[in-house]
Amino acid sequence: MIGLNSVGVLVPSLVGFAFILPLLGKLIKNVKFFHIYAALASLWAAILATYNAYLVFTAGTQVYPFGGWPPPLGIAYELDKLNALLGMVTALVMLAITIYSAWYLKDYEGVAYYYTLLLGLEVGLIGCLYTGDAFNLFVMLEVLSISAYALVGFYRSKPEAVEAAIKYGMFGAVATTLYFVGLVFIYATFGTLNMADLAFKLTFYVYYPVPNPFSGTFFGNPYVASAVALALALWAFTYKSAAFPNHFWLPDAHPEAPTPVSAALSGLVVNVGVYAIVRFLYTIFGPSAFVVQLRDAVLIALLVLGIASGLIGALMMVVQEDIKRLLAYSTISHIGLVLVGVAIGTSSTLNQNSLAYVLGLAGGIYHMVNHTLGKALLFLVSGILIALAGGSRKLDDIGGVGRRYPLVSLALFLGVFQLLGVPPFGGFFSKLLIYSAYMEAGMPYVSLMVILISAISLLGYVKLIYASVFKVGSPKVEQTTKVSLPTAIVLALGIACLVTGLATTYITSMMFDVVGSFATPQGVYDYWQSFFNTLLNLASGVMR
Amino acid sequence: MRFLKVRNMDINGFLFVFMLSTIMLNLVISLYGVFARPSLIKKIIALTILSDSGNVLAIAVGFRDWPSGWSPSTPPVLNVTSPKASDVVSFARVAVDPLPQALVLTAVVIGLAVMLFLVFLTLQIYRLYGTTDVRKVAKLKG
Amino acid sequence: MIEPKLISYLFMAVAGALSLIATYLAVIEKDLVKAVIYSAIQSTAYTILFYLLMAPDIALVYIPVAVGLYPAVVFFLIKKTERFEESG
Amino acid sequence: MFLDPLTATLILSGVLAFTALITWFIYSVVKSNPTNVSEEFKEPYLAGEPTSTLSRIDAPSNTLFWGFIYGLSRKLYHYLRERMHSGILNEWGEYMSVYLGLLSLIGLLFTALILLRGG
Repeated sequence: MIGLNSVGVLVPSLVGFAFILPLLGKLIKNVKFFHIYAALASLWAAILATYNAYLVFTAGTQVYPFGGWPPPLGIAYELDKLNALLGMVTALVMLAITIYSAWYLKDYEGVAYYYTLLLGLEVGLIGCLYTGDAFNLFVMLEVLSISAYALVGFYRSKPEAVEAAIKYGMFGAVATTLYFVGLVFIYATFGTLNMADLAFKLTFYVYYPVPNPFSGTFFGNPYVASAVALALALWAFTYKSAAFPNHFWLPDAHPEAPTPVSAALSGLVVNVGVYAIVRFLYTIFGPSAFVVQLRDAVLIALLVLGIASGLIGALMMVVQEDIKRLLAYSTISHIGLVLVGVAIGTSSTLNQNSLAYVLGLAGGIYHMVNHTLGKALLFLVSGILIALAGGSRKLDDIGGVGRRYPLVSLALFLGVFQLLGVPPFGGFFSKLLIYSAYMEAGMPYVSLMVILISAISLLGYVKLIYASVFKVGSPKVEQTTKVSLPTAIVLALGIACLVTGLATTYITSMMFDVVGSFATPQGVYDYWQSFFNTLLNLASGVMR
Repeated sequence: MRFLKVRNMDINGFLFVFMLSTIMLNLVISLYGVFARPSLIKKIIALTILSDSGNVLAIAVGFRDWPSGWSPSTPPVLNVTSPKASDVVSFARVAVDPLPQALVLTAVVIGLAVMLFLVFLTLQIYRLYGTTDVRKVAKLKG
Repeated sequence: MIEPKLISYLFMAVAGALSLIATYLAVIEKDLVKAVIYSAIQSTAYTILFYLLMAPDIALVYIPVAVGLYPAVVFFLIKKTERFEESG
Repeated sequence: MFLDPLTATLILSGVLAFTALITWFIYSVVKSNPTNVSEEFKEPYLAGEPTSTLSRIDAPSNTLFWGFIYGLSRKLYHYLRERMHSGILNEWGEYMSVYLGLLSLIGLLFTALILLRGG
């Protein structure tokens, strides 16, 4: 039997931490206890996630079958380098956000409820990333979504917050339900929902068609099932990641949430959507799967959507008057860039130019990490600025608060440079990777669009910096507000941004490693090979 | 055109396919309801129909055709307390697939949670805006 | 001699058709109370389908939730808010 | 490098026409024409300027660049902000369902392709 290990214990222990909180909230009235409790729970998650990433990068892909059931029957967590890395980044940023929440909600009474939802959000995030089972992904997506809807509507007497929450929730429920319908089609044809098993079956289905014994009559056509499942799953995931026509909820939902939650939503939750897209299009419906033409068409659609959301996000960002709304549109723009990066893997690129393939994917994943750090930093800084300006989110009212707090302004500059792609920062190198990937692949117009998107968004960032630092206004700075704790956090994130740029040779080679673990035929082979090894170990354990 | 033909397409097969297509149409109609009807309450009703249709589809996928005209397939419940190997074998030959049923149980519970949450939010929207018409609930724009 | 299999499948088809009609009416109906009633009819048809598709356990869960709880909650919501959907 | 006269003429006249077009466009933007600006239309808020200066109905013609940008952005942002990001759930639903339809269409074309090939 497989005992407890760090891969399996993380999500269940976080669930325990989260759902004991309402009970504790009845018993304990001291608000400080909850701040420390949530910070410790986050710290626990961050340590475990970092350890898991270390384990994966040194010892290879980890599989954990829950309860010792062999994977196609039970649920299995499967960590390759992609989700281990993203899980680590997620847990570390969540740690920063949780500590920041202690400052943000220092005068608020109902913190037990807030932290339950925030830890529930973390459960959803890490569960979505770690899981190796497509149905468990649906469940975790729902956990994530319900926490996110509730956090967006956290100020439930504010009309805008409730409006944003119901707009987000209504179509979000449609998206997850459509994903479920897609899963039904997959299960009907292939008889499994385990991702590694699916990757295996989609590679070899043409040679050894093994239809589901229960429903081989109507649903048996693998082409129809793949087409329906891919269309519906992609729609749901682009909703979660806010790509162009499905992006409408984001600029409403992210600004209306409490500021730490905005940072989590904008930096981390959209990543889950991109991660799921990557997992579906590269590992499950991978380059060696039998539905190559469908995959190519979908990737081209994704490229167009990525460019469109990059442009629209950048354009809309320029005209915002609300600092958090500006940052939310910037998220749409950056997710567009990430999608442009990960949409490179058409079969022709893979066959003719594998360098471009690896460059584009590495650039996409790298940009995802860079954007997470930069955007979480900027949202947290915006929270400080808003508090200093007396609670108004208007750029006009913030006018020049930053010049009295040079450390906060420094952090703001670091974050903006990261997102803008100024040379020593990570954002520059990831944009460069995406740019050179498309130059390499013989699609220079896409590279030009990447530059154009950056150029348009420059206006928005200049406006942000101008309004919050350089502008001479007469803002009502609240002298009573102490900002030493959040300043320390945003500076730490700023240093992280700088490190992603300065250590770029190391990180880029790590990203190539990551791409090798999930997107190449060898990587997909390893993915299901380690799954079957676990299966064999379990079977031999049962025999003994 | 091999895939267009359904195996054993007798009258029973036709009826089953008819039932499936009504469920698919339900999916489409309820999608229209969520996307295009103005009232939030109507959207919630359409949303429950949408998720229920998905559930029925999942159960129909796990369904096994009756082995013969007189003996039905059975629910995935083994009704022998200490089963012998022969019991299990004969059970596995006639029982429907249990896994979609487990999935649907989970999905029903999750759908209930989401629906109650949306109902609460709609109530709050009515308190704050005085309407449930989404065309009037548009403070956030641009 | 009509086989019981045919009867079972016929019931499935009839339940499907009933749910289709009920769904259509529930979606286009302007009076929300009537829409909820149509949606309850559709839920009943689905319960029959669950039973005929050899999932009695799901049917047992589904009856209290979809035929009992959902309409009750939505009726409560309609009572607290408004009854008619405006044309659109 | 020498061009043959025909190509040179074509290129030259093309460049002239393009310049004329740009000049006309800039002129039509810069020329203040307050009558065709509707009352409720919101001015795009581009670069950190205080909102109070935005209530002027003429485009700021003191700089050619900003005049150009404002003129260009007026139509674009009218579409982006008033039509697309209107904040009404059902109008978002139209865009989203078009996208869902597009994805379904890709799937449908793919299946049709496979079936026609006799897969």
